[in-house]
Amino acid sequence: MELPGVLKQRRNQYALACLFLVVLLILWKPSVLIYGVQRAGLYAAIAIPMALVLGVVGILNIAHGDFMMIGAYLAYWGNVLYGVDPLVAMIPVFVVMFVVGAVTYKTTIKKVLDAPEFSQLLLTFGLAMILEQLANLLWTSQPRKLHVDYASTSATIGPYSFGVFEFANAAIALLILITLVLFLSRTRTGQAALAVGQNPRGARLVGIDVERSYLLLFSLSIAIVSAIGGLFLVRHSIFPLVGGSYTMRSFALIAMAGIGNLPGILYCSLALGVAESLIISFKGYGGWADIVFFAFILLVILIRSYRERLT
Amino acid sequence: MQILEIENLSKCFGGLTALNQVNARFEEREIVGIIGPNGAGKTTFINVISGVYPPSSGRIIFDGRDITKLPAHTRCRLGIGRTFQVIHPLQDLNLLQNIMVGSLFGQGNGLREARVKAQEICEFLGLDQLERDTSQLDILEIKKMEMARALATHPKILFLDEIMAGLSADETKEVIETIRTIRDQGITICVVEHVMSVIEELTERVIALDGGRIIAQGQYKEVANNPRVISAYLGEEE
Amino acid sequence: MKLKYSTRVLTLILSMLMVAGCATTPAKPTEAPTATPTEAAPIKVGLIAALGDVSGINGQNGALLAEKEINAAGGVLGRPLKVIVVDDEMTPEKGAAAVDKLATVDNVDAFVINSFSGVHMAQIPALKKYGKVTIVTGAASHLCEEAIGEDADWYFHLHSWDYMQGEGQKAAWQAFAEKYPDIMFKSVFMAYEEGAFGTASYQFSQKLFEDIATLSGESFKSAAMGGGDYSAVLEHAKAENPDCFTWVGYAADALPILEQAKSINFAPKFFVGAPPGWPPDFGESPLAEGVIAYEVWADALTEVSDISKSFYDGYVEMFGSGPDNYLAPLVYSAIHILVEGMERAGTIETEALIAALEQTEYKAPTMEVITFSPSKIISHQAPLTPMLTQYQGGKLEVIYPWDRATSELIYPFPAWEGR
Amino acid sequence: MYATLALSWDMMFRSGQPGLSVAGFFGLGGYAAALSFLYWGVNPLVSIALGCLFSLLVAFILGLVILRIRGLYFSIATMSLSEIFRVIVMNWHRFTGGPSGKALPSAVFNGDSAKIFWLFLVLTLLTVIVSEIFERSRVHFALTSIRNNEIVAKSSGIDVFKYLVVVFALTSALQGMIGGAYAHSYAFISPEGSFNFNFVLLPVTMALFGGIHSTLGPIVGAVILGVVGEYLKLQLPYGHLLVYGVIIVIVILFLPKGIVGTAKERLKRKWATI
Repeated sequence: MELPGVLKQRRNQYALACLFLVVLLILWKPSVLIYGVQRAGLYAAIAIPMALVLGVVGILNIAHGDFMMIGAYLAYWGNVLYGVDPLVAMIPVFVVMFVVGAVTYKTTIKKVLDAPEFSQLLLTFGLAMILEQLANLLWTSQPRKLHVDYASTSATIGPYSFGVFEFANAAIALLILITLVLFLSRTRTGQAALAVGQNPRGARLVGIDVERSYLLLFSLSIAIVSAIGGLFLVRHSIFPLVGGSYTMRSFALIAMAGIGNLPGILYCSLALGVAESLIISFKGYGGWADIVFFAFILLVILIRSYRERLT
Repeated sequence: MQILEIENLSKCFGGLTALNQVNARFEEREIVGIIGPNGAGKTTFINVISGVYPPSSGRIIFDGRDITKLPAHTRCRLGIGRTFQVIHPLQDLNLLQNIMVGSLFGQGNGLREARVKAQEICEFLGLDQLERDTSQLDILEIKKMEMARALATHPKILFLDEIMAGLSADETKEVIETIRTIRDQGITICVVEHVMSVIEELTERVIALDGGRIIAQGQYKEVANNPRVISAYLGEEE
Repeated sequence: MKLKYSTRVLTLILSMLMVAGCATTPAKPTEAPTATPTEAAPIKVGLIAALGDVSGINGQNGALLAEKEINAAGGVLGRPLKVIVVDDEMTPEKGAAAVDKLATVDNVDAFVINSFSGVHMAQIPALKKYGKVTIVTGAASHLCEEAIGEDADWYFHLHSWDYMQGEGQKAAWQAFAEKYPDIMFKSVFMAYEEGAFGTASYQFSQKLFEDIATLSGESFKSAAMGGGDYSAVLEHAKAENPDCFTWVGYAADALPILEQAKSINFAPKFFVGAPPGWPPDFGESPLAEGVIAYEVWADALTEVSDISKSFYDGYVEMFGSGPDNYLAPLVYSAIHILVEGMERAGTIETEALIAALEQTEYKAPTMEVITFSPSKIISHQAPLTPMLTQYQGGKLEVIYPWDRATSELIYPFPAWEGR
Repeated sequence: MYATLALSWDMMFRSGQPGLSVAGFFGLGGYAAALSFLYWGVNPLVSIALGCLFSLLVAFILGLVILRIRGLYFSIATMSLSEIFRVIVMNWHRFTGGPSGKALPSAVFNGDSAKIFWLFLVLTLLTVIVSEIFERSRVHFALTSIRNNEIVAKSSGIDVFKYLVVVFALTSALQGMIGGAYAHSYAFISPEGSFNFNFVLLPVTMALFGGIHSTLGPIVGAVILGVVGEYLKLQLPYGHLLVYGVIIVIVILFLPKGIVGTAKERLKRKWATI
């Protein structure tokens, strides 16, 4: 469907306004933009695979962040035992966790697809608990951190020095997004999966193997988020409960972008990341960053719901 | 006397105009039919009148009162009752309880009164075994239940959205009789139907919609022979 | 028919609640077992710790080691010692329930409590109710001290209160200033985690450091709480260019904060960390070199003290590796102090035991001689002097106090280039 | 205590709206009760009622704004509110004690755990009674209709918004009440302790475990999970939470409607075959 001209115009206006703000920020506090983008990259990278499962399979995976934690531990041990670089480890982790995701799907998720929404939620909550406790038993609550030289690579522009590694977060988030969008729109399997997400019954009627699509997407999501664990490990300490807060954040981001809107997550992460960085860049206001995060989300959801009511 | 008057009613969804400057009047104790091809705006018409959607422009006057800005539940209490095209049983309530909902909230009855009232309506409609779950009902019973729930709100005007769909010929006949009886109790009826024979048999006046506009109005015979109506339907079949 | 059903449901609920109530209400303390102790009946000490956390595990290990040593040496008052451990699950209500369970079901003779402040707060009402001798090795919040009040003579605190930690640190810095006159210690920037732990530390340091240095600070969200971005705090610190940068957070913050400091090229002359424990692999990072830590325990102590060495060797023998943090020697000491007190009193009668514990002069593996004296509110506080330690060559060396020092201070903090 | 939270959550969920603000109102009520006791010397029991009222008021006002939102978005919105409460409390040092929290001079009933237990039992009973009143009055019809189909509910004369706001305010008030009692029973309140996400996850788990949309389900869930949890802890000091998780997963796989729901269905089937 062709977009009506008014909306297009308004979009342009928004874009212009954003650009203006960005320029202002660069002039005023360049570090805010840098850190904001870095922050946003991580948020988006973790939220996108979750959105995939929520949007297509329709399951809110509470264990999402915990899979990342497991992935990070795998990368950690890969490094400690075999000297594998955590970024390289992302590949084997992806493969291993794809299988783990598939097994998880086959043994548990598949059986609750027809159950009420909240039973599914509880199931993944149980899974989250199992993963966290398993990690705690195996590896204790002691936080672990790898040291890799490139983690603190820095760049200097004029008087500013800043870390550049975390741009990798943003790059990877973008990469994941583009790959996924291409996968969903260009390949047969992807298109099938998308169709399943929109209308499972209809998809079944036209001969799409819904089961297989679900299995594929769930495993893919687990594999991606686990692989991100390797990336996460480079700059963060890991411990059994590390994933929980990212699950919550991802969920919030998805709600803000709207369920099923993958690119929207990127914009929302950016907006939130920059806004948060802006708040904490004022000395003494760091404690309020969380309010910005949640108030922003609340506002977006509210505005959207009111706008929907008006039409 | 007029019960419902609609002036220049329009409804847009984004860029799509579902209703375009519709004017209509409903007399008391009248049975009116609304016809039109799929997507003509029939269900939107009911939704806007019953308050599910706010109109984009225009006025709705019910029983001498402007209800354009009132929410759905208030309209219901004032006396606008309706059923739904897609059946919507409240699956966690049983048959009787489904009907009680209408009486409890539409009429503001207490639990005991509502129960009595619901039982009366069931008797009138020929529903029995009232403790059954809605999943155990057949299609006729569900349609009757929907009607009963609407009736229990004690409406002055009742909108029936494709109530005959999926019913056998005998069942249709039975429902037509029931609708007449309801009218005889003083309730204005507006039926949206696809089945032309039903419209012909039941209604006193027909409104034909296409593309959100009223294209014809009047006796069934006139409307059915109206070239615009015929082309609208033919256009659909192509 | 319908009514009957719902009444039945309601009765069912009620009866279930009653049953649940009986299960959770503590049974009346049974006095029979202790009233006539037989020769073999063990003396029981209840330990409450967070077993889901490394601090609790270490505390438990310390207690088990002490138990083994004491029983090997013939037990207490001719009876064996038994340590009963209950997990507080790091939640207040479970921590409080643990007190009730140990006091009534197990009928312990004394408590050793290794819970965090938030959990400990909830335990205090229950502890007051039983009034048994209690040695607390966790809980630094001054709020706990306020909640305990001055009347609780059965309460022995074997951990610094939050306001005391700063005092020790200040003393250490003053000693340094005397010994090395060319050291600059005039301005301090404190990055503290935004929770109770960090905020309290900052508030008390603010008052304490007034006369020796200018102190400013800012909070950050600890990685342990889902944060982990220190960029803004570090930028602000860098802008102020302090002589000493101190961060008060958790182990999970340790390496990331260094990495981010390096990436913005922020290298103050002192880089100090004050987490409750360090990550096990911290020393292995080249970034750790020169980082100063306030510590109560360091493995290096084994080089200067036989007591420390025997504790460390015993620990390694029993658990395969050395203690991860100071709570192991602390709980270990608590059990020993308790047992020595019982021996001195010749009984486990509360009053006599309290009197005996007041006489405590225990040489702990932390090289501290532990005695109890009044603090701001409570009457039995063991003052612990924090050591200043520094990571040197991948190892944590003690640099202050002088009698425990294993190495000399490296000053200033080495530059980031080349590591 | 968890039984009450579980039940109050379920009462809101009967309208189909999955709120995640249990911890928020729990904490809010706790703070209102503790601070009114601390600053104005209000009797502890009265202050618990105050906590309840305060939560009611706040929930009512916020409900007016956010109850236009539905489903998962409602979850996020309520969760955000909880977090916002927490951050405000944490940053309002002078009044709330900031992150360290506030200690009360003494626990209610001087910490007599038997009396505290009875207090909680009374509060639980109160919640059960409210829940039963809901179940047996028009509220039950309203909430069930809204959950099943909001448009049908509206068109049948139900003031959906009014019911949602009232129920949201009432259930939040119950949560605030329990929060107040909790603060008083341990004589302590802190943001990390009171706004803990556990106070959302555990009650929700219990309600779903026992069976939703009834009075009995959440209570049964809370009691069973509570007892199982304690038992496991005695048996396995280390891995008990792991086993707990496994149990949750298994129950969901085999009893998708919760314990009470499944039991009811079994009974019904039996009846049908006879």
